[in-house]
Amino acid sequence: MNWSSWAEFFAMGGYGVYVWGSYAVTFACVIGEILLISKRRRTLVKRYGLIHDSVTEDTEKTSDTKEISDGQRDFK
Amino acid sequence: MAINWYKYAAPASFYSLAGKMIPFFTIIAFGLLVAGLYIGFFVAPTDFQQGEAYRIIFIHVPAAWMSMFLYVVMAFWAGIGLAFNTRLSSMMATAIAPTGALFTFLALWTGSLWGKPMWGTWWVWDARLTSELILLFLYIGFMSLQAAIDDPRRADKAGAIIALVGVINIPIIYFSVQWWNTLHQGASVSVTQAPTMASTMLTGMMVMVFASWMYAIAVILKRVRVIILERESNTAWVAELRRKGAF
Amino acid sequence: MFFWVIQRDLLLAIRRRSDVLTTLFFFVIVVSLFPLSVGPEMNMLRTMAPGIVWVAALLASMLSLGRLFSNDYMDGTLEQMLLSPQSLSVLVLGKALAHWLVTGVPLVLMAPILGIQYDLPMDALFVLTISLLLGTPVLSLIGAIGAALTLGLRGGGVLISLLVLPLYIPVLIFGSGAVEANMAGVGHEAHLSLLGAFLLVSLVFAPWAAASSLRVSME
Amino acid sequence: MFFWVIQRDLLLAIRRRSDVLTTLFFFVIVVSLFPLSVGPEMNMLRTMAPGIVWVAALLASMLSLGRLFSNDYMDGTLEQMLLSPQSLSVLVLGKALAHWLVTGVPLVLMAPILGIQYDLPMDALFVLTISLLLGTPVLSLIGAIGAALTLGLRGGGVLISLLVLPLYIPVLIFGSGAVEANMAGVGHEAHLSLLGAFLLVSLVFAPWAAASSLRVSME
Amino acid sequence: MLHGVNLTCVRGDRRLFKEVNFTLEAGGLMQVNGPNGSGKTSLLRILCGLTSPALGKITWRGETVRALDGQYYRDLTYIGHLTGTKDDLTALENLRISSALSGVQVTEKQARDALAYMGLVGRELLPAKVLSQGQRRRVALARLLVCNTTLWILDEPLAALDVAAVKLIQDLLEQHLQEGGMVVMTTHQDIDIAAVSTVQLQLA
Amino acid sequence: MLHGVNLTCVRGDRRLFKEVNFTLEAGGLMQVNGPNGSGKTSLLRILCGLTSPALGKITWRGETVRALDGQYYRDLTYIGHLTGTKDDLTALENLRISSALSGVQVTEKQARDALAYMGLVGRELLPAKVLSQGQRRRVALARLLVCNTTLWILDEPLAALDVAAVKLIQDLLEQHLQEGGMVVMTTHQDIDIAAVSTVQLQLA
Ligand code: HEM
Ligand SMILES: Nc1ncnc2c1ncn2[C@@H]1O[C@H](COP(=O)(O)OP(=O)(O)OP(=O)(O)O)[C@@H](O)[C@H]1O
Ligand SMILES: Nc1ncnc2c1ncn2[C@@H]1O[C@H](COP(=O)(O)OP(=O)(O)OP(=O)(O)O)[C@@H](O)[C@H]1O
Ligand SMILES: [Mg+2]
Ligand SMILES: [Mg+2]
Repeated sequence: MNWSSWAEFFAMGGYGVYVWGSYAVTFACVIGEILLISKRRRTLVKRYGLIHDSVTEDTEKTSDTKEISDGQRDFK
Repeated sequence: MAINWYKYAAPASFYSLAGKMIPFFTIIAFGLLVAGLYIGFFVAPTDFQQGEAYRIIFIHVPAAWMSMFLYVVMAFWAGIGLAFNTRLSSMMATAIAPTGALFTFLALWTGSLWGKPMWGTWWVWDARLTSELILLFLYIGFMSLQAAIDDPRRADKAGAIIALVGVINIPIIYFSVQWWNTLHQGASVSVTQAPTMASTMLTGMMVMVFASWMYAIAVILKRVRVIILERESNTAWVAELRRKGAF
Repeated sequence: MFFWVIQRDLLLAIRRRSDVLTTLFFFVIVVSLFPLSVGPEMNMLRTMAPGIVWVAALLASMLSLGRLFSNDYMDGTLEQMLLSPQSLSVLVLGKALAHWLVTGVPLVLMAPILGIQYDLPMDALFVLTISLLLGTPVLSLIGAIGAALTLGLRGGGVLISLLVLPLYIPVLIFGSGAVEANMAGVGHEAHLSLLGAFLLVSLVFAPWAAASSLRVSME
Repeated sequence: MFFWVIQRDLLLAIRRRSDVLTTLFFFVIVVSLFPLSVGPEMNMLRTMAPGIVWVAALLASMLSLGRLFSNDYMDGTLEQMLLSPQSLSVLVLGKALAHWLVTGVPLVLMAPILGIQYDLPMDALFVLTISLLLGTPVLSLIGAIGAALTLGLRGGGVLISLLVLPLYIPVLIFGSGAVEANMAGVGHEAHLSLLGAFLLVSLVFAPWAAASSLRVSME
Repeated sequence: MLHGVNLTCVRGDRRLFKEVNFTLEAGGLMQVNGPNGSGKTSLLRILCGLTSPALGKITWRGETVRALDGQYYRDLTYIGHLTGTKDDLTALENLRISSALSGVQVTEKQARDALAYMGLVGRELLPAKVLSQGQRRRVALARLLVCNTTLWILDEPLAALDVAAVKLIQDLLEQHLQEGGMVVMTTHQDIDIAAVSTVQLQLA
Repeated sequence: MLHGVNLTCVRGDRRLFKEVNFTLEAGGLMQVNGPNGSGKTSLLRILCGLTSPALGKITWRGETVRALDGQYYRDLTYIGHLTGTKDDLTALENLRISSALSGVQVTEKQARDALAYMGLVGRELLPAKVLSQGQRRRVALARLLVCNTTLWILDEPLAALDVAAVKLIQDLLEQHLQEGGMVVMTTHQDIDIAAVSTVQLQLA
């Protein structure tokens, strides 16, 4: 065992800033990466949840003729 | 529905396979990480030249190795995707890039933090450092190009071309930088290495390298699953998943 | 109106995040090229650093000028802006400000990190950042005049440089001068207050000049 | 066919003389900015000279890349080229060569004059010119890949830089290295022959890679 | 209200038209006809004040257009060959922002309705660059629905539009004219628009 | 000669058309009809091999188009929404160079004749940027007169053209069809072209 106390451990022989700076940023990045992927996935799943009901219509969407005639409702 | 099942089969089955593999790699990565950190901080002795600062090695070297290794893997998958038009391999390449860039950044970051106490400066224009910096640019170029293109098919192919051109260039860059630097002999410092590395140090380092690999695999699989979902959103099998709510 | 312009340009920039990032990385890459080309001696690099960072900032800001009006021009939006009841100068000021937010601010934030690569002392890093903070908006404002004048001319991209670089020179001299003065221990206040003066003057005159240039270019 | 492409691009360049001139002036201005920004010490400037000239050449050549395909893309000519019975690689080679003739050659001719400004010895001037003569075509060829990949992407101009600059680095290192080696009395032959090798390799591969990129971009 | 007096347009060494005079009253439609290259676009740009005529002047409510500036532009909507549609913005954003730039704030609801009227339901959130030629023009023309200007100057508004859309535009113009608006337009297609008064201006 | 088999086109998350089949023989005209955004342009680009279809294939003289490449392109002339007219080149240079790029060398005399036929006498030496919208399209269409390809694919060739020019193009197409050529075209205008056989392809 190299360390006689926690303080010594955190001091890292005077190089604490450098050593812990490296490790802290590394773990921050790793955790950040994981969180970002999870977030990307959650937004995706949420979006799918929203269009859940329109699945059939969504996959069968072929052209817009119908939509155009729908669209001709009075405006002004 | 005239959707070609053959084409969609691969990502669909890979999606669930990857889902099963992720926990496995995550657990191994975590175990190795704990072991590596334990060896690194509590078993490995103090270096007689560098004091405790050398303990940065346990993340610096894995990060530096992974950064280079992942680039090659990325270019490989991208090339396969370009040559055989297999979408899954292109998605793999896309998924690898951010992790590769992350490791490159970490190599630079930890290297700088190591350099300050050892060399007295955050940065020198040393050959190895410079080529690592260029590697970061290559990753970023790949990612920005893909981000700038909306059509995924085009993004895959364009990314593949730049990745392959980059991979041809990496040795050229590496050697030219080496030559540029040594010809000049300006900077008196270079990456110094502990003369004889204690075997526990080496063990700790290698354990951390394996931990990084496992982590990279897990995280890349996780990302590739999201990418598959995004890209295949209008296929029957995703619709099926959606109906069941079983992502 | 003014805010609509800024909001619109920022929206476009967000939609195209890569634009912002690529200007930034262009800056980073140019700064990193010099050691490769000049050689790695630290002492020499340190002396060159303020000059290089400033020249790179200037080039990065200049290169993105092309986009300031040309997209709006090509798709006819600019015609619509000329036909807008609002004052054109205000529109131009909005566009220049959005340009600075999108290209200038990231450079300012990035500069200290690059300074570290050149081993600049803490003090000098601070002055470098301040000088860029005062100087880059001037670049965007003056650049707007150049962009307006070269609108629709083929090869505009490089023509802008030609028109605008001479006007950038004072900013460059005082910007890098401030850092060098600081490193030489001479005091950088005079330089910085001159930069501030440039900023005020260009805030007042540049939008108006750019608006007139736009009208000329669109005839 | 090949010659038609070159002829056409040269014709366009002549019709738009300003393009050629502005690339050249950009080069001149960047080189001349440095003494302003770094300070006037002659010894230091002399050491920096090859590096600066090379970086400026690289930036000048890079900036004009945007135009390599984008005009043809926007007005539909490129579509026609893809539908041409001729091999696309040959067309691309033609365009890259025309680009070099229009942007590279003037730089090569201008470089010695700028070298004199930095007080480079005769010998070094000669090596500088030769290194540019070998290196600039490589820049145009590699640049063609970047230009093809970023075609039609907004912010393409700066994205090109990002893609292409890392690939330019070896050319930069050996180009400026040749001059520095000569000035240090070490001998520049190795550098120059490496530059020659780069040229050959890129002559063979770049048109092909750029042609594939074009097909991808036009999908 | 809109008068053109003695307008002459010279492009290069060619005089496209000379001494063009016209008067357009409330509810009036002016159709500018002529073969390709006869100067229709040039005339329309002159009317907008984007180019100045070689001779002659334009007045709006009795005052010279050049002197009015902002005042005139508050009454004017111009849609030319180029439509000012941003590739990267969605149809909805394009409409809202282009309206805002011409001084009209449009709520999301209004903008959606306008797009729906133009037959773009389901396309509101697509970036304009993936829209078809005709859809892009529809987005541009949707501005006519949300602006409340008197004078519309339209350069070939029907280009690239399909039959249904042509009918829509025709209705829209007729309604605008009925309400006392004014329209200046060019087109190579046959179209019959009912107006209080119609001026047919034939160029060369 | 030109067969489309089971063509399906997907853009974004939308399927524009599916299972489109057609056969075009010598002398045949195919008119692709459909409202804005129905996928006409997309189909034409697929026929040219500029985009690949999601499913299905195209054969030319019995061979798949992707495999033919240069061979196919020797028989094909495509004129799309964008015409490839260079702003800085004169009409004459534009015509000669665009022909040369598609593999046909045109003498100055031939080019002048073609431009004259398209009604551009006196405009040959003007740079394209000063030409009117319709004149630019005429320059682009002049290529049809000098190329000697069999298959013409034209996306809204009549856009921006005046009545006289529409007649010219109609005659030109009829002559080409008479001589055994093939034409695939879209248009929103009414036009009646006599052909050995006419396929009307209605999209959605
Ligand atoms: C920003 C600064 C740095 C960067 C970018 C960097 C980059 C790299 C790279 C790319 C490698 C892998 C090279 C290979 O395996 O061939 C590496 C390995 C290594 N680096 Fe660094 N480094 C930096 C700073 C430092 C510092 C300051 C030290 C120690 C004083 C150091 C010590 C090491 C050691 C011991 C290895 C392992 C060597 C080997 O495997 O042969 N590095 N570094
Ligand atoms: N510099 C110049 N020299 C000679 N003629 C010129 C010059 N600039 C423009 N022109 C001519 O001016 C005319 C411009 O026409 P304009 O664009 O107004 O036509 P248009 O009536 O809108 O035609 P279209 O129906 O084709 O849109 C063209 O005939 C063009 O040839
Ligand atoms: N990424 C996307 N997401 C959804 N829809 C898309 C996407 N890209 C293209 N589209 C749709 O594809 C269609 C493209 O149509 P295309 O240009 O082929 O139409 P067209 O028949 O030529 O119409 P026009 O008559 O207006 O020229 C448009 O309806 C467009 O909205
Ligand atoms: Mg017109
Ligand atoms: Mg179309």
